[in-house]
Amino acid sequence: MTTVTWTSDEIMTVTAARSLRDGMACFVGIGLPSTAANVASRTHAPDLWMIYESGTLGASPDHLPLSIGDGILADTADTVVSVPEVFNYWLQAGRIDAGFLGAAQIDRYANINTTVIGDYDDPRVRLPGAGGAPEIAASCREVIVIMRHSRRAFVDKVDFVTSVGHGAGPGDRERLGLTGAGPVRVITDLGVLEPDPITRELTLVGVHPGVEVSAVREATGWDLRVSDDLVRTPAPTDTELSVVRSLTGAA
Amino acid sequence: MTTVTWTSDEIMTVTAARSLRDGMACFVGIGLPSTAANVASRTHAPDLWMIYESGTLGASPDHLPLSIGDGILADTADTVVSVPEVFNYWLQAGRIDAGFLGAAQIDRYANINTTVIGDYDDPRVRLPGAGGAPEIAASCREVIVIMRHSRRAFVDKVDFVTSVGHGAGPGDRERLGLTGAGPVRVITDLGVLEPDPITRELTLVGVHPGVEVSAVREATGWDLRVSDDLVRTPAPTDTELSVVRSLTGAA
Amino acid sequence: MVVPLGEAVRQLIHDGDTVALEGFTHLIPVAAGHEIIRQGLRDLTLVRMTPDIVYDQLIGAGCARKLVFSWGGNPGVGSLHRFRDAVTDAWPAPLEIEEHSHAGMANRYVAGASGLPFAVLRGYSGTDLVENNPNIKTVTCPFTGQELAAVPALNPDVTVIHAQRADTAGNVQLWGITGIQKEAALAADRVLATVEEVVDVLDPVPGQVILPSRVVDAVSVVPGGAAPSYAHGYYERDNAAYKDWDAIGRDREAFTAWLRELTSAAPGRTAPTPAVPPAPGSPDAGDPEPAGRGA
Amino acid sequence: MVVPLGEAVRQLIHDGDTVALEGFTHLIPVAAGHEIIRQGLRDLTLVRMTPDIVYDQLIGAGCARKLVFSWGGNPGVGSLHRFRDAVTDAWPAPLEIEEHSHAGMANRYVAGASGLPFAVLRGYSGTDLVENNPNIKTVTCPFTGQELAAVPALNPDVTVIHAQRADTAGNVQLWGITGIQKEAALAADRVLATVEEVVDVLDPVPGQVILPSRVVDAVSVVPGGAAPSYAHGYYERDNAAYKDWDAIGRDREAFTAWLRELTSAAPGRTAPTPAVPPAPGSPDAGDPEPAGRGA
Repeated sequence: MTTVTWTSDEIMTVTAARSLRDGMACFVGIGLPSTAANVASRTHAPDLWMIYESGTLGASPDHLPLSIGDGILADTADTVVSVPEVFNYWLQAGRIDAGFLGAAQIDRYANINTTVIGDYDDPRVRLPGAGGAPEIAASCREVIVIMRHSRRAFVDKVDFVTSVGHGAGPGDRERLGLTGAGPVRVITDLGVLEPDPITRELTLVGVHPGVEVSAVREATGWDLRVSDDLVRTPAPTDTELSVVRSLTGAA
Repeated sequence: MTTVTWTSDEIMTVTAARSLRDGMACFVGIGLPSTAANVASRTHAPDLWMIYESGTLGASPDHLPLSIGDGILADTADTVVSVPEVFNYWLQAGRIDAGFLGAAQIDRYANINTTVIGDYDDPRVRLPGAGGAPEIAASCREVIVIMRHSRRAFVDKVDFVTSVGHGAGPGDRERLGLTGAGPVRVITDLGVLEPDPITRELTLVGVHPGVEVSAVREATGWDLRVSDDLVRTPAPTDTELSVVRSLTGAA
Repeated sequence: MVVPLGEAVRQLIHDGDTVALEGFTHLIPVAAGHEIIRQGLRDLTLVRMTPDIVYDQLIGAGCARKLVFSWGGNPGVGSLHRFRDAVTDAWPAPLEIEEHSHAGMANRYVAGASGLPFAVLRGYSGTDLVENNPNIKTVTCPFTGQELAAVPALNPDVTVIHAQRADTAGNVQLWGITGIQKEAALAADRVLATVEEVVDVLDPVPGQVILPSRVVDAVSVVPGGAAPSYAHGYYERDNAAYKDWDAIGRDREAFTAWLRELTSAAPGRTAPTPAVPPAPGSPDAGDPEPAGRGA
Repeated sequence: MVVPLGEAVRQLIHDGDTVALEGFTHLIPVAAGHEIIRQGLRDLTLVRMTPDIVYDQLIGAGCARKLVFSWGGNPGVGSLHRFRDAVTDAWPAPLEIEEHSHAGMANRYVAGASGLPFAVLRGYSGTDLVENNPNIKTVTCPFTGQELAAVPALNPDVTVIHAQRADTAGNVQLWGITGIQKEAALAADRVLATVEEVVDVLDPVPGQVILPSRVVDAVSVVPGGAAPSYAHGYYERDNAAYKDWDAIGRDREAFTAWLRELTSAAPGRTAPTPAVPPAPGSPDAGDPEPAGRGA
């Protein structure tokens, strides 16, 4: 048994940060995605170009914002544009390399629900809704999903498709006219899932230190396939952890 | 015979200036329209709000610009917006009260040609083209045309409809979905024409001091109707003339 | 042009109106929202891309019949519990909803500001939003044959914004994150701007948006009128107040107490002190919240 | 990123390309246009809302196969005689034209910048532009049934602009009348910006447009590169040069002499002295020019 010296949020954050390549334009949401992007820009990706949907292009906040519209984002941005402009001229035009999304539910084809749990007209739980997620899922060159692993969240079929992942399988994104590649990776507190190159079904490709495959399968609401090339996530480095903790105030 | 103590451009300019009411938002082109609007704002219409298609909203230049994009317009404007914004958010949205247009040709229904003389594919004279005129003619609440009177310019049918006046007569603007009232007045160096309320045909409603109706009919390429209520343009006042001349450098 | 807030709301907003109080995290017209609650307006169709706690308050106070929106949450904190309660349990009144994506809403305002009946975008394709919203259709490009999404123009009866400054003539100036306010204002029949201050001359500021006075119907001076959101250059976002709202909004009784305090306060009062202390720990820990999106 | 103009033009612009040199009276990339002439580029489809004297020069020099535009004139002066000569007498080469209104062109760039295949506007209805341009069609609003104009997106191979400044990272800053440059740049595959100067840090300026370096392919430092148009904050518009062009452009021999001088000048030279004196009086007095419209 591994001695865990980091939290599940920290391993998710570090793994997500590693998914970003230097020089990318990254559409950043609040919470773990913002932390992950800021970790990346402080470690291996100093030229990561962060866009928040409030219209701040090239923001480099010195602390984590609570909202996507905090003043620190405008203060540090290369430029601030209007909301129509960020969605039309930047996102829809295909200028964003990577987008981060969270989800209340995700299904085996990485379709995402952030709208309702239960029936739309008589919901059990009403969630905040779509925001910019449908367009991020449609138009970013690639999408990275970050969310905690549980059977309640990883479901065979989402209650509501807020944002399209890989639809019902191969060819669906093209048929729907979605220009980006869609979700290329789902990072959880247990491991990493990626769509199978052929079937587009989410497949376990990595587990975090100390996590058993059986635990991941147990936390997934469908019969999760496991890659032949399963890897174990390298432990967070001291540098990564100290950057994460300096940002989250957990230092 | 009246002793003419002003030029034909000056009487046109003064008459056009008088057509503008205080507080109007006026879409201004270069040349006589710009002079007229600036005369109005310096005489009876101090709150005239001048928009130039370069995106300068509320410009108040201290001298006449040569182009619609001179620096003096940006320097004195309430705000400068982009070209898509001036056309979409301001003109198309119906926020402009009055637009000034010139023309190479105008016909009896006040349709305007600024594109070609002769055949489009083999023109005798190639003119600058549409610019913003089609939208000004379509969307300003009212349009005022300023041009010199001649048989070559006032034709039964324009060679090319660049901007729609009253089409082929009553009901055409509505049928074409044009939101503004169209040309309400044509001001020339000889007099003033307005569309007949019923037939929409341009009718002579005023002649400038010293001008005979026969001269106007002679200079018009169709059988020009004359209003029963024909008026004679009041002579330019000393104030009007001195303002015009201070602007045009003819003082 | 410059009138007290109570008078401006009375003149411009009426029962049954479609009202957009816009602001994208920054410059949210909170004080104007509270005045709407105080005046007891009813049957409003509330419109906003990112309805947050002031919309939670308006909904909880029973002002709204319908909400048109794209993301309804407490930015960085979690859900809006008055909104949830209205949707799932019709408390205090049923709330009809029409929901879009951000790009859909933004382009609806753009079409509204442009005098067009609809806007075209790449979006919605394959989502369940389409079948639950009759205001999402498709249109075919006449040049390429591509099918794209179409949404109708949004033209509120009234748009309310908060800005840093106005001049005495009523020209309004805002800067920092300017969001969708320009389009929301230009799309509306009537515009109310609350401002931090009125000045003689608006010195130009980088990144500014100017709304010329001819598109503004009333300006009301309300210093702090965007709190607990912020006014760039004037005051910071009160993140604690957003976190504190969670416990109040979560509980009908706590909310009712908060509402009683708001409506008994003198007009012009911008925000009451939270009536209950925030709950200890992370109240949203058990909720299936999306982790990845803020407002 | 920062390269000499000759090199930038060689790298980014090729025979047969669709090239937009944009600028709405202000910040016109004249020096870049002259470099295109010097390099002898051919078969270009030239695009611009307001082709003015530098387009007259490019057309007269035989660089263009086609012109896509909305108003082709010498702003405040009159017609473009090289443009006229090419259209009416195919000199020095036939010139195909595709013409729009300003709103049509502006919205074509907006669609291009937005990754949409077409744009919708109220326009063209009832005009003869429709029947002479296959790129003007209609589309029906799926909500109201209204018929509106549709124009295809405009996506130049290369957009060339002139701006006041860039920083060493290649971020470009322009202000004053910013026209259509942002959309024209974002719509293009490649972007060349000539600038008055390169600075370490771009101090914010009211009314600025920033083009982030990731959408700019090359920056060339060309002080005075917009003359005889102007660069707000740097130099004024040379109105006399526009007036003087009339006599040169009107006459094939005078133009040919002007062209010879331009092409024999050292690269980087921004504008030759007029080769002939301007004609006395108003040269356009006999022309049926529209009196009411500028650029």
